[in-house]
Amino acid sequence: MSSYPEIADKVMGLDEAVKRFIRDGSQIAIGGFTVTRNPMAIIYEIIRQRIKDIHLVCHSHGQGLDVLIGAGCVKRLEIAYGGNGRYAPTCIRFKKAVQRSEIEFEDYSNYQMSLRFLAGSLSIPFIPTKSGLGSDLLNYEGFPKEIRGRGKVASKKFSLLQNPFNGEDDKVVLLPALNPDVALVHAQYVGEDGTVRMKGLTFADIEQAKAADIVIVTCEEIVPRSFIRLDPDQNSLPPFFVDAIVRVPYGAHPTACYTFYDYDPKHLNLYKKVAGDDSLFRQYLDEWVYGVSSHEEYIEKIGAAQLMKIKANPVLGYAVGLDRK
Amino acid sequence: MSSYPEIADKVMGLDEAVKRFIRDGSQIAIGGFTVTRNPMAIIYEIIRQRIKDIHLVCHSHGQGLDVLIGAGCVKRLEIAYGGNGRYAPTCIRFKKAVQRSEIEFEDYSNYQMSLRFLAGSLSIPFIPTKSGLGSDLLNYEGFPKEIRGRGKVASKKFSLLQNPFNGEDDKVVLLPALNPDVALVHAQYVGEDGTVRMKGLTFADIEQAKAADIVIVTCEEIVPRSFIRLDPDQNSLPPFFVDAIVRVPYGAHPTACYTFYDYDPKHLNLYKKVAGDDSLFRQYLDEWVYGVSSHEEYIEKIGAAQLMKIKANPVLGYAVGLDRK
Amino acid sequence: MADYTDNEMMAIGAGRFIKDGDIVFAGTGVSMLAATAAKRIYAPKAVIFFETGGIDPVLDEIPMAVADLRVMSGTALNSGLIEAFSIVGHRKLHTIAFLGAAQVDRFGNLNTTVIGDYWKPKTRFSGSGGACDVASFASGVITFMQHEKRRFVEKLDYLTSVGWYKGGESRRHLGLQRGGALAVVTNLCVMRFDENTKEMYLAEYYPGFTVDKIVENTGFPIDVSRAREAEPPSAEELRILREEVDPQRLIL
Amino acid sequence: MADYTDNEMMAIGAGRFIKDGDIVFAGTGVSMLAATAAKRIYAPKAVIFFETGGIDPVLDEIPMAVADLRVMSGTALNSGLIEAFSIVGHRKLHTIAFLGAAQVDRFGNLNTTVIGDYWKPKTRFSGSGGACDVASFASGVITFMQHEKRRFVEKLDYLTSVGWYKGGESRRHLGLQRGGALAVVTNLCVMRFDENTKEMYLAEYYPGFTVDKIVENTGFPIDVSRAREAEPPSAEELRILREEVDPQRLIL
Repeated sequence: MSSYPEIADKVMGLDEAVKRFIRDGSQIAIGGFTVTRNPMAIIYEIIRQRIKDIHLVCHSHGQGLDVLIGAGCVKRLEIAYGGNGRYAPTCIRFKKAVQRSEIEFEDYSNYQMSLRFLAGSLSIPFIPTKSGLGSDLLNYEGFPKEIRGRGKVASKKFSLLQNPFNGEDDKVVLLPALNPDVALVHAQYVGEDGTVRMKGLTFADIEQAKAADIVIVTCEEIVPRSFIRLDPDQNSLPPFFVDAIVRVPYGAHPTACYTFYDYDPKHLNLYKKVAGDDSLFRQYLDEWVYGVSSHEEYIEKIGAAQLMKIKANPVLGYAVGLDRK
Repeated sequence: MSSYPEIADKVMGLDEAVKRFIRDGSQIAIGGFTVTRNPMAIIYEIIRQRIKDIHLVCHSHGQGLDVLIGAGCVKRLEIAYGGNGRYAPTCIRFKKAVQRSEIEFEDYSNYQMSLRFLAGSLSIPFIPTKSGLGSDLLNYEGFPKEIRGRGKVASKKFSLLQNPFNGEDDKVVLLPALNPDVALVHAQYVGEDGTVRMKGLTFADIEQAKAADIVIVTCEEIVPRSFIRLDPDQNSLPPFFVDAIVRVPYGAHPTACYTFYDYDPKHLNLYKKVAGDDSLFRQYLDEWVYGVSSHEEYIEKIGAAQLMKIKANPVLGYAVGLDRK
Repeated sequence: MADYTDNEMMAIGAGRFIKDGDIVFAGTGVSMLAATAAKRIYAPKAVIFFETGGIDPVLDEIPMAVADLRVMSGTALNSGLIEAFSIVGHRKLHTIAFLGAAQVDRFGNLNTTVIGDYWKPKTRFSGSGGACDVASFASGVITFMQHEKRRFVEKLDYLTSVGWYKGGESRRHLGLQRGGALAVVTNLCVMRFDENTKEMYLAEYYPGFTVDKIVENTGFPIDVSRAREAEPPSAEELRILREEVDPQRLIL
Repeated sequence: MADYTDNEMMAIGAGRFIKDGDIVFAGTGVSMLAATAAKRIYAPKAVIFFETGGIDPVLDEIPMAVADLRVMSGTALNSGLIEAFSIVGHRKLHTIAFLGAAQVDRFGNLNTTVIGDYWKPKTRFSGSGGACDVASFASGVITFMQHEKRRFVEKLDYLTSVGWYKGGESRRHLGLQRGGALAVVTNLCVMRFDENTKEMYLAEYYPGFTVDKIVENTGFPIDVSRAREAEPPSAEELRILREEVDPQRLIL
């Protein structure tokens, strides 16, 4: 069936990837950062399949986080930042969900969350930092006591330790490693051998993927083995970390994908308008998520004219002169 | 003087780099691994300037380590491995120095040393691992008690901790961070803006450079800013970590430099022959290090015919069909 | 009243703090303007970088988020979050961070998390992001604020990012080895911190604003004895800001 | 005597342990032959990688060190040491490591550091390198040894790399969650470890060698009750080894 024999057992559609690897209650890490390289296509598919009770682990996320929460898929959230740049200084559905006590949440900082993914990727149980000393991040626990130490919830938010290598009073914060059930990552390229190449900033995507039990990579394009192996210094993940590969051009829309397309100001402004109103937001989901049967159909709704506007200059990486207001 | 105005204050000769940044007793990390990308040219210059009492911190090193020890520059060594592939399963001068109690040494493993550099690069005081549990690495301290906690010597070789996030009896080894005085790295390219690009495997070079107070980069070539900035995903170190840049073609000889040249079997076999004999080794140093006034002169001694033999295929990265016996 | 906006005065006021060789950590909004203006006007050898990992981008167009593709274009290096935060705290670098906040207290501690009760908040904000981290590690932090009484408070609803903590030596006693709040730049003035007590004081008020107005809009007592009028932005500063930094007027 | 060398038999004997999907950690020398042979003969979907960070190289020429440029050519990824060691221990991968050693004990613990006193050694070796790490983390370790009494010892002069530690459940009690010694492949035979006691036993002796000779050359008592003669390398196995794996005869 697949045109890529070497990875035939890994290449699949969005629907199969979600069916096979994502369960109600899964702990999920999503790649990207605020308005860039969110794995939107598979997030929409998760919503369409009405996955529930997700435990989302994020550093700074925007569109993907917000639409998942808005659609009611998220029960539990570990987060450093929910925002979408100028389009939503605080993510709108995230804000509502916290204010209405609709989700359990635990606050960390970006570095703390990134270090927790790093620790998970290195198979070490925790990692020290000085970030957070004196902050209320260490005074308030978001999660209720009764869920501590269950499933993928850490037994403690953090632990303080006296640095054993320093005679002085020198405290460090130990952060528990994260090992999500699933990491969702959108990449520019996957080779026919399963090697992943991301271009531009990689955020904590690589640490998230290595920390996870299952890695689903959506990509703009599947490229020949000969190409991806010609300069392996540029590659991001070896094939054996990848469990599912889904080719989805524009799979990060309306967030950006370096060298392919910019974020879509028109769609993000539309989202901003609807997200503040429960009824409008339901209509938005009906129209843009539940109401489309595939990502191709979604892209068709965006329309060729808009795709041309956000098309990135492949050398500079972004859409030069794009009207971003 | 320099033809690179943007980095004029950083570009200098080997002699100046050593004079300005390396002292008797400095703690030094060297880049590369066994037979590859050792910063040999600057190591030879260190020997020529008769720097003493170096505290060398290594993971797996070969030629650079061995010649520095053989020349009597090293007082103290933290090491995982001293070997040179098939040319010296155990580095010969290193072996002699330990057997004759001529140096202080402390054994770690490769991962332990790499993690210690990583911790140093992240400005965290220590890092946990499970590697070493049950091993004599945790039973024997190499360094004498009286130097512990002085200068750059860690107060303890390691510390054991009960994992505070796990109820079970779950011990982890805490390793102290390394922050060397100086890191010496040989790279293929430095941009005219000071950006460093290494090709092929990077070993722990990047962590070592970020962990160090001073970074000296020797390179095969200084390349235009427009080249190094065209695809910054490929770069290894930003300019602000680099304190000195020395252009030294063949600066890693007789070790290899991916896409430029292979290791030099003829020279490594010569070294193997002389290293086992004190008198022959002194003659080797006289001829190849003290007796040459510059790396250009050293390369002239190697000769064009040999350089042609070890020349790498720039696409495959190594010298195809090289007689490596 | 002079012919420049609040954002322009703030960007220039903050940008003037930057010196050649500084490594400047920029967030979104005004901080993006201030960092870019600083590099183009006062400190051409400063390096602008972002928590997302983009180091020294060209910035031909102004980014609207720290993950904007424009922070990845023409950089020295595109790396990741861990690398970026380890740069902020690197002991060999002098790093200055620009942050924004919902609340600030007299010691320059910041809240970007929540107004009201933490679990049942009146208003939830984005959260720390990298703010707590850079506040912990940078050599100095400059914070942008709208100058309102409800934002300059006696007690933060949530302390997201540590400034001078409880004043005096308390920051160092926490175990944070350097850094602290350098300035708070508002739409009315520039506040700085006393060298010993680490309490906020009025350093410069912008032309057209009175010291009284600033005191009125600050929710805790401030020392105004060292206040002087700020230099207004020069024509050249404004030209660069308008024509080179943000010609599309996305933030200005 | 059959027409193959010790190294050939050892490479084939060890290579037969590798299964499709295994992630194979290879060192220098015979282990390089065994890994390459395994992939070309028994397990085409195995992935060979090196502690230096080279993952799945083409290996048109055999590397003579783990930092040889040939481990960087045509790989899936060129990374670093930290990445490589985190792969060895990754819970979703089945990783098999090939190691060499100067001494081994009955529980498969290894010494690659020193003979004699640690501080005043008779012979100093290269040290752990990555051996201690992969012995701690890999799903299984296969060790290559020259079969001599002074190398198969009751007590190691230095325990560099943990096998089954003190036998039984002792490895797990150390806190090492998986792995252990899978086999010791020598120039005479293949040794394996009892499922319960974790003691070394003779599993297969090569054609032409007697059980007695092996017992004689082993410095501790071994169970030989499960010994059987090994399958000699086939003509095809030898052809691949000689013509494809190491045509330059650098290691063979």
